[in-house]
Parts: sequence; C-alpha cells; structure tokens
Amino acid sequence: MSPVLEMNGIVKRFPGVLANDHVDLRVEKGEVHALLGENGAGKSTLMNVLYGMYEADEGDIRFKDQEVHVKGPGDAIALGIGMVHQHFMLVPALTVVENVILGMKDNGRVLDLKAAAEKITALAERYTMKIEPFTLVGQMSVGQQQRLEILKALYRGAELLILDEPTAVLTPQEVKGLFNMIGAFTSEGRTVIFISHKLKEVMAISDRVTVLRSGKVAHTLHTSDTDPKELARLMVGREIDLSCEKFSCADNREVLRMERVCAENEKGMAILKELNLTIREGEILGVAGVDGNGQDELAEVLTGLRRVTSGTITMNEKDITNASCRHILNQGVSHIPADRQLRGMIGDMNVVENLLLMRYHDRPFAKPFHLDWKRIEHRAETLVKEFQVKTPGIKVPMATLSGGNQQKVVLGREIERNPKLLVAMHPVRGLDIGATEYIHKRIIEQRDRGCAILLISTELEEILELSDRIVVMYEGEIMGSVDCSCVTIEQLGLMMAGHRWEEVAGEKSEG
Amino acid sequence: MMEWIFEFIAADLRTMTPILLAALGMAFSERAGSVNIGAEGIMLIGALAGAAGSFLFGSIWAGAFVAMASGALIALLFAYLTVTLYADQIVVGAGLNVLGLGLSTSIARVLFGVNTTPPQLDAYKIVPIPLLEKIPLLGPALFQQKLLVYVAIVLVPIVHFILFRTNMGLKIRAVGEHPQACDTLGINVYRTRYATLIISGVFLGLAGSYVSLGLLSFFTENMISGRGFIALAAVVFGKWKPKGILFAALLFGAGDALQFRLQASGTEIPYQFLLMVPYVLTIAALIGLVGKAKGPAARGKPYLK
Amino acid sequence: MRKSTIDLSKAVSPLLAIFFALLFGGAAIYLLGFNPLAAYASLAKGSVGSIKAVTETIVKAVPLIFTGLGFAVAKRCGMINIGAEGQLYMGGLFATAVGVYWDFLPPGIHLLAALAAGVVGGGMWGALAGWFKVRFGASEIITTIMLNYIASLFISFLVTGPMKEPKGEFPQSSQIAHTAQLPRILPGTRLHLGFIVALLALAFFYYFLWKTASGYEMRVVGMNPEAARYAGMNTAKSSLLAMFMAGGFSGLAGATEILGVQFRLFQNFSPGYGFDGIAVALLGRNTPIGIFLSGLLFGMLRAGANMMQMLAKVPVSVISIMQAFVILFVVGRSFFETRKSRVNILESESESDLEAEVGEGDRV
Amino acid sequence: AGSQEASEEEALKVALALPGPISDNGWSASAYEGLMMIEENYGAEVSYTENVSTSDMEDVFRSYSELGYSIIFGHGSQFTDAIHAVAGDYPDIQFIIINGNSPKAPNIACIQVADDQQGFMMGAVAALLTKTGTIGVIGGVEIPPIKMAVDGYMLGAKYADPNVEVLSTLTGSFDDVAKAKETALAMIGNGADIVGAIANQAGLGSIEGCKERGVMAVGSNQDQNPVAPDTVVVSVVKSIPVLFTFAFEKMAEGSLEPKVYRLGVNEGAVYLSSWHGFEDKVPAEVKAKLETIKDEVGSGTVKTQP
Ligand SMILES: Nc1ncnc2c1ncn2[C@@H]1O[C@H](COP(=O)(O)OP(=O)(O)OP(=O)(O)O)[C@@H](O)[C@H]1O
Ligand SMILES: Nc1ncnc2c1ncn2[C@@H]1O[C@H](COP(=O)(O)OP(=O)(O)OP(=O)(O)O)[C@@H](O)[C@H]1O
Ligand SMILES: [Mg+2]
Ligand SMILES: [Mg+2]
Repeated sequence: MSPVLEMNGIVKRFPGVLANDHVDLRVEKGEVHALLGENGAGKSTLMNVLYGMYEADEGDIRFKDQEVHVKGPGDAIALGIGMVHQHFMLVPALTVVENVILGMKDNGRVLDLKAAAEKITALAERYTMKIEPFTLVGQMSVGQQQRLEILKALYRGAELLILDEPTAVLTPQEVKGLFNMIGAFTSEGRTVIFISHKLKEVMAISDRVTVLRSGKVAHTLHTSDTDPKELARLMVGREIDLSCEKFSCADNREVLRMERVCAENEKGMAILKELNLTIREGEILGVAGVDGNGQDELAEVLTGLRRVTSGTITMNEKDITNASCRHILNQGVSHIPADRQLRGMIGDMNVVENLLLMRYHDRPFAKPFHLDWKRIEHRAETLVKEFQVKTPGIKVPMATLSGGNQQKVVLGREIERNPKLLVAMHPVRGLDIGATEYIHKRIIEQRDRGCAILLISTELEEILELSDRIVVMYEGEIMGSVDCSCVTIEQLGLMMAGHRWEEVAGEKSEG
Repeated sequence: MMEWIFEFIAADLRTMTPILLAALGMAFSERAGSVNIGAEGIMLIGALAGAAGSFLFGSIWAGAFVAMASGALIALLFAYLTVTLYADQIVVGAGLNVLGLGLSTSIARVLFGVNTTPPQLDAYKIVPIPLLEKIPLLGPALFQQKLLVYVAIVLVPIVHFILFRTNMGLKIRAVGEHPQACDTLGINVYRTRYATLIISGVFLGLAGSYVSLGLLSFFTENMISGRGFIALAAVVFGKWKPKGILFAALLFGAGDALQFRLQASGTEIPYQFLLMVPYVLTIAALIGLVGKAKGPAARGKPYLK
Repeated sequence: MRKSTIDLSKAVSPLLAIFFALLFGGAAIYLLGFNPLAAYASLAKGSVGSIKAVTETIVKAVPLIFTGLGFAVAKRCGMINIGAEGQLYMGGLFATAVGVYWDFLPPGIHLLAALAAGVVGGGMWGALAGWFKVRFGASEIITTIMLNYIASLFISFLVTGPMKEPKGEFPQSSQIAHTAQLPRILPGTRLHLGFIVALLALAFFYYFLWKTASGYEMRVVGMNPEAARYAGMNTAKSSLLAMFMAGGFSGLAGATEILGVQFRLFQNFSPGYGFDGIAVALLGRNTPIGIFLSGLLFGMLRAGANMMQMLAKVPVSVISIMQAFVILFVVGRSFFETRKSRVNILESESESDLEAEVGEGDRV
Repeated sequence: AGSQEASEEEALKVALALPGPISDNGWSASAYEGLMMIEENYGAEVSYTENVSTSDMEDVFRSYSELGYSIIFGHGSQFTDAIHAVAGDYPDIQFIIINGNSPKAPNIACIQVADDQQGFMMGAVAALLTKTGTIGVIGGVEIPPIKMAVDGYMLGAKYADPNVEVLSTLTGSFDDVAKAKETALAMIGNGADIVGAIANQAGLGSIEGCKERGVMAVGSNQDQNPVAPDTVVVSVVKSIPVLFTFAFEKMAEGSLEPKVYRLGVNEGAVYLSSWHGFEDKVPAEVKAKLETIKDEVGSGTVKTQP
C-alpha cells in the first residue's frame, strides 16, 4: 500500500523554539495512526502545518500522491483533510446546523437550514451518532460537542481526519462511541491521525504509532509490536510508575458532610438533588460520572461559588452552607478547578502574581498598606522549584507556560496552603504521562498527610487508581457510594448510565 | 388629541431614521466583532459629504452616493487600524470623532465659505405613497415621509434576512463570536471584518446625509449632535437584532419628539430635564428591559492569527 | 538582554508615529490653504516656546492626566469608562459647591475639602455607572456616554437656576472663595498646585494597583473575573471601587480645573478633556508614566493650538484634524513595526510593559 | 528685531476672542464680519480665535496682549472674568467686552447690543402677521443674550397684540439644527403660523421647518431672507459691525470710557431688514405699526425687558 500522506523533513520554528525538527511522517490509507509525545513535543504544531494553520519553514507534503501546498485551512478542507482541534472550534452561540455548514463553499447565498439539518442527521446516523440539529452548541455537553466537531469534518467529506487529543474530555462510554465511529470511518478506506496521551487508548485503536520527542521523530512502529511501557519510555526517556498504595481510613475523623443538598443551575433547573456525602481525613473520595451530571455544581457548592437551595454542608462540624467563598477558603478548602484557563489562573499575569492568588490578603504577604513583593517573590521561587514548574522565569505571563506547567502552578498554589479539604476536578486533563504521574503523586502525598480529597474526574482509570471510596453521579443524584476494592469498571459504567448500586451490586464481575 | 398623536408618530419616524440607519449598519460590524464609537464622526463626515455632493453635482442622488462613499472610506480607515494593525477600537473610534469634526468643519468652510447664506441644495424630498397617504390622519403621519424613512424601515427585515438567513450573515455572526473557529474553517476573518465595517460605513454615511439633507437641506458644524452615540446605544439596546434596533430607535425618537412637544406646549419643568429624557430613557431601558445582554463574544477584541 | 531591543522599538515607534502625524497634519494644513511651517512654528511657540508656554502646556495636561487616569483605572478592572467627561463635570460641580458655599472653612482645610468634594462628586457619578453594571449588567460604555449628557444638562440647569450667581446675568455660579483656590506655583503664570496633585494621583495609581492587596484584587478582576470569584474576591465590590476611583480621578480633573483655572462653574466648562482622556490613557498604555507623557503631549497640542490660530490663522477645526492624526498614528504605530512585535505589543499591553517602563528594580 | 517691532507698532493690531465658530450664522459670525470690516476700513492687522473655552480665555487674552495687540475684543459677557484678570497687567491695551456689564478697569469698555429690543421687534412682527393667533420663538443655549431676546419677543408680541399666544422653547444647543427644526414643527403642529429663532446656526433649522410647512419665519441677527426667500418674511438684524464701528469712532475721538454703552434701534445696531419679496404682500398698516413700535422702543416708552 502506498501512503496516503507523506510529510517530509518538516521544520517549524517559533521564536526561540524549534517545534518541529525535520519531521517525517508517513500515514497509510485506511489506518489509524497515533501520534504520541510529551506536552510540547510538537504534535499539534505538526498537525497545524498539515491543516494549513501554520506554514512550514522547510519540508514538503504529499497527499494522495500529489505534492500539495496547503496555504490555509480552506485548502486543507478542499483536499479532504479534516481536523478536530485540541480546543474545540465551535461557536457556542450558533446552532448545530449552523456550526456544521459554517464556511462551506457550496452553501447557497441563502441558507437552507432544513435541508442541511436533514443531511446532517442522516450523516450522523450513518456513524451511529445522535444529534439534535437545532440546539445551541453552547448548551451541549463536551461529549456532544466532540461528536459535533467530528461531524463537521465528515460533513466536509474528510478523507483524512486529524483528532488532536479527542478523548481528553470524554467518558468511557463516549470513548467507546468515538472508537466505533473511527472504526466505521476507516472501514470505508479513510484515514485517521490520532493524538493522545492515553497509552491504553493508543494501544486499543491505532495500527501504527509515531512518537515525537522534542520536535523530532523518536520512532515509528506497529502497535502490535509494542506495549505501553515501551511507548512511555520512548516518550519520556525513563520508566514510569503509576501504582499507588491505599489506606483504610474508616475510623478517621469526618472532615466534610453534605446533607440533602440541592442546587439549581442558571436556568433554575434542579441540578443537585438531595445530595449526601461525607469525606474523612486522609481519604480520597472519587466522584465518577459522565460530564454534566452535576459534578461542576458539586464543586461549586462546596467552594461557595454556587448557592445551595436547601440542605446543609458542614466542615469540621462548622456549618458552611452558603458561606462566602472567602470564608470557605479560610476553613482550609483548596480547589483545583476544572478549567484552569477559565478559572484557575490569570493568563496575562505572571507566575508570581498567579501564585499569590489565594494569599494576597494573608499576613506575611499583605502588610497593612502594601504587598510585600520581596517575600512574595521569594515564596514563588521556592514553589516553582518545589513543584518542578518548567518556566523561563517567575515573571513570565502564565499564558506562555504549557498546560502541564500551568497545572503545576495551580496545584502548587493550592497544596501549599496545607488544605484540610482538597476539591480536585480533572486534575490531569490534557497532561502527558510525565506530568500526570507527578501530579498524582502530589495528590497522594496530601492524602497521606491527612487531607480529605474530593477527586472529580471523568477518567474511570484515574478514579479507580487513586480513590479509596467512589461515588457515582447521575443527573444530580448519587447512584451509590462504594469501596474502591469491591467495584468493577462495568458496575461503575452502569451506575454512570443511571442505575443504582442496589441494582448493579449483584452483577458478577468478570475480572 | 388624535391629531396630536399622529403628529407625534410622524415626528418620531423622522427623528428615529438617522439613528435606525446608523444602528442597522453597525449591526453588521458589531456582529462581526467591531465596536465603533467613532460612528458620530463618520456620520458627521457623511452629513458634510452629502451636502458637498449635492452642492457640486446638483443632485441629491449624487449627494447620497458621495456620503455613502466617504462613510465607507472612513470605515476602511477604521478597519485598517483595528483589524490589520490591531489598534484599540475604542481609541480609534475616539480619534475618528475628532477627525470627523475637524474634517467636516474645515472642508465645509473651504467649500461653502464662511458667514454666507447656506447654499440651496437639492435635498431628500417627501415621497407620498399613493393611496395610503390619503388615509385620514394616518396617511400624512406615516405615508408622507422622505424616501430614507421608508428605506430605513424596509431595511429592517432585509438586514434581518441577511444576518440570519444567508451564508454571509452566518459568517458574520460566527466571526464576531469565535474568529479562531472561523479561521479553522477557511473563513477569512479579516476580510469579513473589513467588509462589515465598510457596509456599516455606507449606512453611517447615508444616515449622516439624512441629517443634513433629509431633516434639513444644508450642512452646519457638529450637526449630528450625539446621534452617533445614540445609535451605538440602540444597537446594544436592540440586542444586536434588527427588530430590536427598530424598537430602540423608535423609542429614542419618541423620547426626542415628546420632549419637543412638552416644551412647545409650555411646561414648568426646566428644559434641561426635558432634554435629558432620551438619555435617561436609554439607561432605564438598559437596566430595566435588556438585563444582562451579552454582545457577540469577540466584540471589541482584535483577532490575532 | 532581549529587553533592551524591545525597549528601543517601544520608544521609537511612538516618536515615528508622532512624526508622521505632524507630516500628514502639515499636508492637511497646506491643502486647506494655510502655511504648515508657520503653523508648526506657532504650535511650538505656544507649547514650549517660553516659560509661559510650557506652563500653559502643563496647565492643560493636568486635567488630561486626571481623565487619563480615570479611563485607565477602570480599564485595569476590565471596564471601559467613556464617562470621564460627565464625571469631570460632577467633580467640578461638587468642588464649586464647597468652594462657594463652605467659605466658613479655614484656609487649607477649605481647599482640601473642595478637592475631596471633587473626588466624591466624580466618584459618585462613576460608581453610578459601576452600579448599573454590576447590579443590572448594563454596558458601561453606553451608560457612561448617557451620564455625560445628563451631567452636562444638570449643570446647565444649576448654573441657570439654583446655583446662578446672585445678581449675575451670565449663567455661572459665584466665584469660589479665595481659600478654596489652588495656589499658583509660578508667579505670573497659571501653573497651579493642581499639577502636584496630578503627580500625586499618578503615584497613587501606581502604588494602589501594584503595591496593595485591593489593587491586586482589582487587576485580577479586570483580567479574569472568574478567577477572581474563585479566589473569593468580591468582584462587584472591586468593580464599584474601580468605577468610583475612575470617577474620582476624573472628578479631580474638574475640581482642579475650577479651583485652579476657572474659579467658577459654567455650563460646558470642559473643552472635551474627558474624551481626550481616553486617548491619553490608551496612548500611555494605562501605565502611570505613559499617562504622564501622553498627557503632556495632548497638553502641548491644546496649548499650541491657540497660538496656531492667533499667529498662523489656522482655524481650530484644522487643529482637530491634527489631534486626530496624532491619535490615529500613535494607535496605529505598529504600522512601523514587524508583524511579530505588533503581536507582542498587543499581548503585553496589560502587564509586562509596566515593568518595562517602570523598570524591574521597582518590583524587587 | 527692533525695526520690526517698530513697524509692528505702526499697524493697528486688533484681536477678537469668540465663543463659537465664525460659521455659526449668528453671534460669532456677525462679530467676524465686524472684524473684517475693521480690517478693511481701518487697515488694521486683525486676528481672531474661535471656540475659546472658559479654561482658555485668560490664556488667549494674555497671549494677544503679549503679541502686541492694542485693541482686544471679548465677544460675550462670558469673557468678563478673564478680561478683568488680564486688563490690569496691560494698562495700554484697550479691552472691549461685548455685552459686558462691569468695566472694572480704566482700559475696559463694555458695549452692549440691545438683545431685548431685537426680540421685541421680532415678537411684534410675528404678532402682527399671524393669522392663527399663535406664534413661536425658539432659543438656543440659555445665556443672557438669548434669554433677553426670547423675553423681549414675548413682550413685543403681547404689546403688538395682547391676545396672541406665544409658544417659547429653549433647545439648549446652538449646534443641533435638527432639534430646532423638530421644535419648530412641533410648534406649528400646535397652531403657530410664524416662528422666530434666536439660536445661531440652529435657528436655520427652525426656518427649514417653517419652509417645509409653508408658514412664515422671522429672521434674526442677519438678514436671513436669502436662506429661504419665500419663508423669511423679514429679519430683525442685530449688527455687531455697528458696535465695532462705534468703538472705533469713540477711540478715534479718544472718548471711549470705561463704562457700559448700550446700542439698539436708535444707534442702528438693531433694525428691520428689507422685506424682499414680501414687500407687496405685507399690508401697509402693519409696516406703519412696526415703524411706530420701533420709535417707541427707541424712545424707551415701552418696556422691552421684564
Ligand atoms: N503559537 C506558537 N508560538 C510560539 N511557539 C509555539 C506556538 N505553538 C507551539 N509553540 C512551540 O512549539 C512547541 C511544540 O508545541 P505543540 O503545541 O506542537 O506541542 P504538543 O506536542 O501539541 O503538546 P501538547 O501535548 O501539550 O498538546 C512548544 O514547545 C512551543 O514552544
Ligand atoms: N503564543 C505562544 N507563544 C509562545 N509559546 C506558546 C504560545 N502558545 C503556546 N505556546 C507554547 O506551546 C506549548 C503547548 O501549547 P498548547 O497550547 O498546546 O498547550 P496545552 O495544550 O494547553 O498544554 P497541555 O497539552 O500540556 O495541556 C507550550 O509549551 C506553550 O509554551
Ligand atoms: Mg497539542
Ligand atoms: Mg495539549
């Protein structure tokens, strides 16, 4: 078989960075080709070159045996290359149909949305997707948005589909759906390039793997000839250890208690329904569930960002129901928010100022009339060192750090306060395995120190690996609270789909 | 009483027209992400250009054309500075207001001379709509207006159609919401912003010419007197939708018309408070009726590839 | 280091921009039938040609610095304050009221009270727009424009009615008491103590935003309100405070103008200082030093403009064109730079330039 | 440099500070006309500054003083404070405040034009020509000359016809022509069939409104008939050039004193323009009546101010 895509000697420089250093990539027709590499290895850059977002400084691209010059995404689309970006490129204020047909060359001057909607529904059905053409994209869950992104590319007749970290925000069920779709797609003789940090997924879906390291190709190999350990070594250059010990903490003091807590979303719909929860000192409570089942609201209610409509929350026997955010923070609550860009950091501020975020009114840093910048900077240096943040300096804007390093800053800031309760949402979303390993280690350290941890994640593996106890949320309710050692992935999956523990407890695990 | 009401409606239609035209134009550019507080300056140049065109070529059509062309030209300058050079939209807008005032006054003096009787210009004329104008009371109020009054009203559904039913409109709205997403789909964000700004310039120029040649038939210094700012408010108040903008413009027109009439009928209220009516109305409308209106998400932000 | 090259381009491009503004302005002057060389000679004479000219430049820069600060402090908290003009009027009104009616106060105290009244008057007007924003979500861009009109009409009402000078004909208030006047710094010129107040305000602006916890809070709210909420900050309070400060600065523009230059309240007593303040702040990139320098630049233009009309017979309308060119060329200054550094300008607009301009040393 | 200064001293240098633009079709335009006349008739070197804001006034007067101008006009009572502040420092310079009322220094003279008489005459014209018995008057910004003229208008109208109804409005602006026009339309809607405006260029809007509705307008300040020949029946001219000439003649005699001079119909500073095309349409008795009223105003037998 001749390759459908050949990228030869691609070089892409950014000021001070050689993002792609003579990269050769060959992708066969009909295969799923995985692209692996640490954060900043140059994967997205390479794909952006292919898709016409960047112009390569050197190198050439052959697609379907033709030398091609992709000057912009328009050219790529015309060639039959589709890309689903790491950060979704959807317009939340527009409907599904509008997003799908946006910018299509063959749209009439006057839009026929009905006809387009029918085409889209038909296309979606072909790939066993369900999509409601006239809902606003802003009201859809991330999983749905992900599907929509793919649909957009399919609608444009993509022969080669680039998926940049498509599973970072998906639930296991959704990942399964995505993989089915990829299967259907490649069985039609079309091709997929798949970027992911999750080695298990890469093993499961891909035919071949190319590993990038520091902008260079480290290796290209057949998936069947390798294993996760080898891939990890190729990426990072050392062995990775992901196992951790678990403790029994049944007798420890209770830190947090939520009783019959209800809350509403912006539209006044009940989003948390009579929630009961407890966490003990030194315990990691994992909250599993499909995104959008009240996990965000749970974290917000706990940290004072959202009002409780009824019920009580007590922490260390003090009532903190509907207390102000500041008051709750002062009780020793730390929060790693789901979206670091949106909430966890200030991109335009430098690292020092970002590290100050929770402490700017605290004694040693805030003098009666001014901030003690000397002390603040000294502390920042220490934290940056302690948390191994890779940054050219402590005074560069946060936005210029890579996602993994941004997350380390957030984590460092939150852990440094020695919290009694740590609410961690998707703490490793989008991070490479090196960074993931590091952050998990630090979270466990906190647990060992006696901190109570609420770990919210859509990654079942992460939950199973770290948690001592697991609750599953579905439509704002808790389906069950189980000990980590006596539950299977299948049971969790069923609970995430809305079955109660009592219903699934009997199911025999298959190992 | 009835007569008074229809007189009032007629006055409302006349006064709201320049605001409506300007605001409809800005609906395009705002939808694509540009905030132009220089609308006042562009209208002022349009007012002068209309008078100059009519003066030099002896026809109102030439006047209207010159007004639209110069509006487009100034808008092009705005586009170049804010889109290509990423300059701050608010400062450029503020700069255009100063430029509009200086340029229109200077050129008017060169063209019409100082301290002379304003020249007799061909101006927009009243175009009665046959039959309809004969309806008692209603006819004279609604159907004996200048051409641009009808044009402005007819443009409301047209602009709505363009923005919400056509491919171009979809692109415009998307560019104002999420330019980067548009870029990944091969839409030229810069070209879209240029195009919408030029369209808005055409509308603003025309609106300006209506002030000099529709409301009046000559140009005087600074004659727009804040209508550009009010138009800007009308876009926000109308939630960036043509129908809403029509409603907002009618409301501002009504505020003005009411205030003239209250004064003319002799009231005890100091006139300054009557003059405040349209402005207070705007604020009241913003805080009472619109609520937390969010404009296009990328509004006011330069787009960097 | 890298820093030095950046500083160079930062310093050169505004100068180039001003040069081109003068060039194009000269072309406009020529096209409109005047002598550009004579015009610029008189501009220079009127703005820097003598001690008196320099002091006039400063006298005009004072309100511009204040209104520039009024725009900048709101911008730092994420709001666009087009309302400096109205806030200036309200500040002037309050200062006049204290200056005229509280003449029983001892000297010194009277002046301080009048200045404070200026802060309160402008601050209230700014906070009103802030309240509309945080309570009802009303766009401050629009409400501040509307409040400008309302303030100016309100003052028109007062000076033709309740505050009109007894027995006076012209619609104006009585003169403020001598004890409330800002003393002149240089005898024989109009340079008054307001200049020192402006310098203090610049220092306060810097100190507050970068050295205090509340200032830090305000900047966080301005850059990422979600993060501010997450950190337990009261974003509404910060926004209100920022708009109060914005109004307070602008109010000081009105207060110093009346207490130092005009001595009584008129309708339309500001020749557009509030609107120029927007340009001053943005040209100065919302930094203290930048605002100071661009305030002086606009002060020069205003002071020189009068002389341009007197000597070169260039009408004021042409001077508006020149001012517009300066604004447009300076904001379009990235024309003189490569695309890459253009992007840098934009991305570093907020934070890092302060360091570049104030110098790293200040932070450590 | 010395010889240059000498030659400069020879030429008479006259400066004028204006509150508005010279193209305002009213107050400032009329003063500009006066200045041009002085340049022509007396060979003076003249200079003017438009749109002088209150914060610039003192600076403008000082600058003119230092530039060697020997006669400096402040065109409006708003210049009073600034001239008072400057005049003491330059005793050799003659300052003249148009419409001022307090010549506090020996080198300050105030020359007033009888705005009230102008308004009175306009009101009389309107009252005598109305058929509906309702007339209108529109003022611009509320400043003394405007207020006096509007008050005079009402008194004049009532004097000519006690039964006439006068609608009066201030628009608060000299710029907003459209607003003045809408105001005129509103008045016409309320029954007025003749409207006068004292609002500088905004007044043009009022005339435009009258033209559109086919009713008559009374012009003000200048002869405004050419603006709308079929609409402006007559204008009551307020001639600033007459004031300037008066000042120059007094100075030539050396008899300009630091006091308030008031010029009106008697001095020819306020007069009725020609009737143009209306010459034959206006009844002779109306013209005669106006002639009488003019004489009464001049002799002071009627009250033109409230
Ligand atoms: N727009 C840009 N401007 C400057 N440098 C960039 C830009 N984008 C990427 N880089 C540089 O190129 C390198 C490669 O980045 P790229 O985004 O391709 O990494 P990646 O492999 O996709 O990482 P991740 O796993 O985090 O998505 C980065 O280390 C960065 O220094
Ligand atoms: N404008 C830029 N200038 C310089 N470097 C940049 C720029 N944008 C991105 N980078 C660099 O690109 C790299 C990856 O950026 P990217 O946006 O892919 O991060 P991310 O996907 O959020 O990170 P992660 O995958 O770790 O979550 C980072 O190393 C960052 O430093
Ligand atoms: Mg990437
Ligand atoms: Mg990434």
